[in-house]
Amino acid sequence: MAFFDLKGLLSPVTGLKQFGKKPHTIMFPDVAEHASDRYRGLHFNKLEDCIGCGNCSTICMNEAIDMIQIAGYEGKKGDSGLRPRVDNGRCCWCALCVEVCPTGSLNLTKDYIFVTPDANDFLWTPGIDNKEKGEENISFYSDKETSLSDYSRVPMRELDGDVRIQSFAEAVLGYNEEEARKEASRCISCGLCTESCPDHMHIPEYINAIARENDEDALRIIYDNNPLPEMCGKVCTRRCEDVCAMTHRGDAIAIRWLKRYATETAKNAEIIKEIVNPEIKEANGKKISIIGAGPSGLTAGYYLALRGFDVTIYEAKAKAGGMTFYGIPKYRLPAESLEKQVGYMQSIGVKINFNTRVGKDIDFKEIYNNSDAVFMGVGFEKPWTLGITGEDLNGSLQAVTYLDVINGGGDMEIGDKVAVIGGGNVAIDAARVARRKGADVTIVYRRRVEDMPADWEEIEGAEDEGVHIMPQGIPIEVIGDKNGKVTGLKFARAEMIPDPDGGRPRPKQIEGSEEIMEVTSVIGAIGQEGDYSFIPDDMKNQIKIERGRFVVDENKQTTLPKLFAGGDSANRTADAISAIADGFRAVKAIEKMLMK
Amino acid sequence: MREKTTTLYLGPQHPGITGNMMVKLQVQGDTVVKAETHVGYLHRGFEKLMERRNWLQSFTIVCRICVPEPDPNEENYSRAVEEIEGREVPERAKYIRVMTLELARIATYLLWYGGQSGSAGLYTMGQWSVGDRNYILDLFEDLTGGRIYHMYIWPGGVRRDLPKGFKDKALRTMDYIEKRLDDYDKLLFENSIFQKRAKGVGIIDKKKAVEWGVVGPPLRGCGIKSDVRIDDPYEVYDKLDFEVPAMEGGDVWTRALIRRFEIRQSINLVRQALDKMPGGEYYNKIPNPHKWTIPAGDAFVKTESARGEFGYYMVSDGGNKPRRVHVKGPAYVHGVSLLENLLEGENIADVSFIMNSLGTCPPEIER
Amino acid sequence: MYNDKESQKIVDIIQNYARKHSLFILAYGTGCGAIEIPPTMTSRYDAERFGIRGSATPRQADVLLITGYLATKSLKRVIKVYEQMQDPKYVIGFGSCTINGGMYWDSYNTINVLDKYLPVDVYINGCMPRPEAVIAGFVKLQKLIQQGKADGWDIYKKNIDEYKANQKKIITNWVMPDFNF
Amino acid sequence: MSENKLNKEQLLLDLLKKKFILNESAVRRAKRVEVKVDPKEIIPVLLYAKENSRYISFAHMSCVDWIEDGEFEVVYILWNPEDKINLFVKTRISRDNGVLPNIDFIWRQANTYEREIREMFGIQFEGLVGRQEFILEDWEHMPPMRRDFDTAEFVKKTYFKRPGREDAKDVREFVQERTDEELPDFAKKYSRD
Amino acid sequence: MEGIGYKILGAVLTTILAFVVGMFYGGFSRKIIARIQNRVGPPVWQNFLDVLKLLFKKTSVRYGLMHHFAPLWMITMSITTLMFVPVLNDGLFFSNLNFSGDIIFLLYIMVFGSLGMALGAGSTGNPNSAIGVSRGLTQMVGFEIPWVMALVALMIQYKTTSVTGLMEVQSQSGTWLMFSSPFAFIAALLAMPGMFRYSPFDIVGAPAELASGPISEFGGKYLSTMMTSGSIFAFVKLTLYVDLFMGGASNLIVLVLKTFTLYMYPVLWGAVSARFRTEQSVRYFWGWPTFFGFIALIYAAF
Repeated sequence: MAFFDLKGLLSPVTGLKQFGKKPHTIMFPDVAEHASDRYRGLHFNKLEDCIGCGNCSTICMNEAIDMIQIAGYEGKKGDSGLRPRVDNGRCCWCALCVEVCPTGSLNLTKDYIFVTPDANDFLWTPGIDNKEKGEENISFYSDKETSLSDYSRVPMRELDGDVRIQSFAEAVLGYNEEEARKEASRCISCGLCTESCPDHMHIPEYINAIARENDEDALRIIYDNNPLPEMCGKVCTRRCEDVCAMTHRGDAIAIRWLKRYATETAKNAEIIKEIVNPEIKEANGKKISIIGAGPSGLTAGYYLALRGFDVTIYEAKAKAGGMTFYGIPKYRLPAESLEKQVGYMQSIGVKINFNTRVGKDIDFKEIYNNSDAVFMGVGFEKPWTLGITGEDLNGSLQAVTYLDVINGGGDMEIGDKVAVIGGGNVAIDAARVARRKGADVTIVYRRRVEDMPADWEEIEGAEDEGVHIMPQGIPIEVIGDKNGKVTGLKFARAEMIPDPDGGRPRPKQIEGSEEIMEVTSVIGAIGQEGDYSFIPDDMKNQIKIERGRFVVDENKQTTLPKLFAGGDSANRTADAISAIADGFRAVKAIEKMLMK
Repeated sequence: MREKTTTLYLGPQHPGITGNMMVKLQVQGDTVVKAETHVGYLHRGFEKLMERRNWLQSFTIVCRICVPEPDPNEENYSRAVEEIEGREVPERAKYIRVMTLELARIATYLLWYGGQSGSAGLYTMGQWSVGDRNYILDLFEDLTGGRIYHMYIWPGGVRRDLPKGFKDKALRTMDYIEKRLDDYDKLLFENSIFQKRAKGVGIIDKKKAVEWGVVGPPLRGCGIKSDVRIDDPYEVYDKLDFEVPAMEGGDVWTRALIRRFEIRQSINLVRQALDKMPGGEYYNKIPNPHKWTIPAGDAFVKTESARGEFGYYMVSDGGNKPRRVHVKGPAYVHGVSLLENLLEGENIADVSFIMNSLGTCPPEIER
Repeated sequence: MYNDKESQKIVDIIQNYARKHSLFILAYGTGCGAIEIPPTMTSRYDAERFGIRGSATPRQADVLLITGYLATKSLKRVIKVYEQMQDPKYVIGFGSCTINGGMYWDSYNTINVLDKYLPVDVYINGCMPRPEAVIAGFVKLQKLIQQGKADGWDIYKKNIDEYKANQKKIITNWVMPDFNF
Repeated sequence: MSENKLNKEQLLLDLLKKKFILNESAVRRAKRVEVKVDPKEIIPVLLYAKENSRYISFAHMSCVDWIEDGEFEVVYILWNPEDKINLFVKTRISRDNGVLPNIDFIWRQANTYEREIREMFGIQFEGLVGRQEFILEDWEHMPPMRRDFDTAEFVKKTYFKRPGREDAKDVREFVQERTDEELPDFAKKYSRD
Repeated sequence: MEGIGYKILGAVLTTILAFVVGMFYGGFSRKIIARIQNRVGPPVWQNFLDVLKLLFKKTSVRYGLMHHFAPLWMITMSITTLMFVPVLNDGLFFSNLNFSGDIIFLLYIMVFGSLGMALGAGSTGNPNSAIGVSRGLTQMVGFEIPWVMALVALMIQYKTTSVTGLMEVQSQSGTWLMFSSPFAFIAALLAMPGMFRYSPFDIVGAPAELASGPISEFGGKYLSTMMTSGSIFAFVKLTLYVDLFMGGASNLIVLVLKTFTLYMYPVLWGAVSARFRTEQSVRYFWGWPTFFGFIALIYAAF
């Protein structure tokens, strides 16, 4: 130690010069509080964007977020109607809730001062309690890029368009295991999809089972309320995907493909039976007859059989599946797939009488009287006609008939240039089948492409395969030659007129725009209707039918107590999954009615 | 002749204790004859809680293990997960991580300036340095959205890219802090009274340092060149230019000098990291956190924090939650048995002085 | 001297004014929140502007800051410290942990709801509350003191049995006197 | 290329293999060697590593509860500052009455780790001195870091919860109610938690 | 009669003056230190609020008689000391009770307050207090030596043992004693921070080690009394220094100017210096200050 350390004494004294400097103290609260542009403060929820998926609540390890009902938000399909309420006695400002919010409605703001003597104040609802200046204060948000939700779907492998048209081989190849796990792991398990599924399948659970590498459990969960899952996995209209939480910023989870993956892991009916291994109740002696082995009839048959009923299905055709067999082309739904599923049903005791047309081969009244309950899933068989001149010409045919023949194993001469009229799935199916038969196909549709009711995947698939689509074309006349053979289609161009009532725009013919397209066949695909001639007239009076459909209550019960109906002939949505849902609901009602 | 021994409880409520712990001292006059550390006042059972939280949720909890310097925890956690899972981290993220860690080091050293001088009665130093530390925290706020708990470094990269204008602001702040460090030197390091207090107090010799597993600045203060950043380089430390100081002495004064050198070096490292930072991705996205599983395996990762080596031992059983995360902070070796040993024979006045110089931080002892 | 209401009111006003502007906080960092106390007390935010200063011993302190979670081992000491403080005394709860457990809500070693064990006058929310929020909390406390509403110490005395029962539920080995005032 | 790099690691492993009975051993990656030994071999292996292989630094010591196997796995991690290699020495003991040797005469700081493991897992170390209570105080229950100690259950029993949050709904159940969906019991484990 | 009444009134006024000035000095010093520390600091009247608040605090601790007695003792001693220190040069009003030989009395009585505190602190049973007291007494031994030496030197040099005597010396010669006997002044000046217990000599109540040291167990009214006594005592000490070395003051403004300037010295030094350990501070006092004390004695003797 130095004897006298002058420097050590004087150096610190230089610190006194700070006296002359202005203090850098922030004079809060005289000046407003500061927060950076990325500050993680209190929450703000854009209530209109929020879908109440509860993902924020789930990721919160502190259980700080409750989902509660709020007046004014009733909930609809794709929106649970619940909104997050934050307990700031738990929140740790980690903002994981923001990072996982699939819609981006939940954000953090620059506000952070929350001081109160009453601890109960800390339970508050973002978006309501800070409505005034919450939104402009948003500082920490998560956009599509930073979000922890994975918004891009694992792409589905498909055959190329030019390969596809060579045969009726299945166009979509399905996920392999790795792809399925990856896709399944995108799901946030909110379960909002279940509401828009007519059958309310347990979607989050089976996707979760796939994600956890337990495909057998997934299959078991799927079979809980859908006996034709493989069919659904291939051709379902998948309303679930329309409301998927992921659609708000990206691609919906490929629920359909995941279902398909899970069901395809069971290679044949025996394996399905082994995996699902359903509990079959003891026979209870009640006899149920089902008319039509379409999706609704098969569903009703399967679940009734499981519940111990004696079930007989009467099917007019040689194969089960109804429209799904005869209406859907084989490149979408191979026959073996359906046979596998039907085979499984038969193996647990569902009896199907094929080639038995009710009303012809067997009397409806007889069935009705001999059964404890009757379920009708007869569907729509009779196609609508176009209602234009020349429709009866040779070469003018209906899509349903055409598909029926092709799917039944037959063939039909259509020539090499085909016009398909209509924009639904049936039209596309017919077009793509015709394409596979070597024809040059043009789809003529009254409205725009985006108005087509068919699945966008189908439309794209058709385009890939070289199907031409002519939107805004109104067919006027089918032109034939002197032999009565179709030679062309006269049509007019249409312009879109906005609907005064706010509906979708309507096509209006442009005067003088008529053209003639040279074709060898015209396939009409503008809809079908039911054929209820099998019901005797005296009974028909007792059954209420409106607009071509049986009127049923929520139990699928017609006005005759013993008679239930489902499927296309009873509901307006007219797709396979609704039919399955009808069947399932009818089963519950029948069980309730008979097993009191 | 035996003097009467008094028992003195230093803490848990005591202004001189770093954090919430207790040192039970047996004193004779002003001299400590026996010291016993009592910890557990901050025990939260993090490791148990992590068993209940999934891989992402656990990430938010680790930063709470060390309050003054949370980033090495995040870094360790992320790196352990990445090692088990084999997840790649983009180059840019690595640079951002290094910058964050060095900023955290600067902030911690500034807090240390306050603690060390405060325990020596020089409160002005603390007012300056802790006040100036806010400028670093402002940077953190801009970068991460949080002042203290950043929750920024996460498995796969960092949470957000640098905000606009961050580089300029960071460089300006670095210049400011560097200028202020000269003031600090004059007030603290050239202060004869502080020198008198610090020299020859709390001496750890080389042999003892190895035997007791001393880490960080105290180890380098014993003349051993040891720094995880050099020994087992992580992120991009091997691409940056810096040197590890080592000085003989082993007393509080040497440790202070080491820190004084390192804070300047950290400023330099921040500049380097900002300068060399490449463009591109900053984040290798993790899958949906609800369904994120990590293959079975274990990893031990180390990070050099401001107070020494932070180690994480992590075990995964293949599920969506960690099987075990065991945290070892520098205070774990410094704050319990070494402190007890070191305090014996020292003056009561030097107890908190020595604790500060070792960087004792109870939350990481008991977690 | 004069026992009428008017003069009592004036005394109250003076008394509350003095109390409000001179808050000695006990230097006891019980949890992570303690990390934001130094910035609050030092030059950038400078809480001393409000007459807030640290006090080393409970005897001289007015405000007990529970800076976050309380481990059961700490709780015992905090209760002791609280009871050593002289009336009137105030408790400020920092962060989520004091309100409903915060992020340690499922930890076996931390209490969840502070006001079951100690009366809390003001809660400052945050994890951790940043200095501005801490100052806002103090300002709120000052307001309450001026209005005479910060009476946690009084409530504690009145409901001592309930508090003690709750405390003893956690602290199994109760070696200190039941209460020391 | 990586073959050459792992030379030092392999060398160490060969040395240890020659000297001791190793249950399992591997060079996991660069800078990381792992050996598994019986509990009684712990002290010889550690001493050998310290004295003969310059593993002078005791980096970490940890314990993992493998409740499925009924065993605790205790890991000693050593660090060689010259070769820059981490050596993991793992050993397994029974969960019920496992006893391990005390190693704090080799490295002094091991004392802290052992005290913590003793308290948190209930493993006894032969001849370990130091207060029994390290972190916890008046703890009368199962050592908390054991897997079968349910902290959430314990909290529910011991501490309070602020009321007012009972009206919270589970989104999945709420939608289910609205749609009459009946979720079979076996599927419930796949519902989100 | 009138004389006594006048005296009593003067004494009361002096006490109030000392209290107010002392308090404001405390407030100013906090403000100035705050500015050095780059911050705004509390209002200058903050100390009044602190004292007032502490006065309103309820007290529930009882450690026996000495505990009660210590603060009273301290304030009594402060006021008593004040009574023997002439505040103004020749103002009748503030000259109070001085008599020949009062320097020796002052030397004695100035220690007395600390002793009272020591007794009170000892009775609380708090180990921090006990250690603080022993440190305080040790340190007192330290700074008392140069301080006493300086005063003795003055007394020898000017052959008077009263403060007024020394003041007269200064007013007659026109030179302040700090110039005429510089060594004594240096010794006294170097010992002064010890008397104020500001850093670097604040080990007695060093919060980082001993909580508040001797006053650990004193709160509320006790602390309030102690703070009052402390500010009076600070004023006394400053006035005494001014009286002895800086020629006293002819009016209050000069007094305030002189004392405040003097006061800044321990305050500013305290702001930028670290704390000595007990033995270090004793070593300091027995080093240069004592050396200058010796020189002063030698200078005075010859």
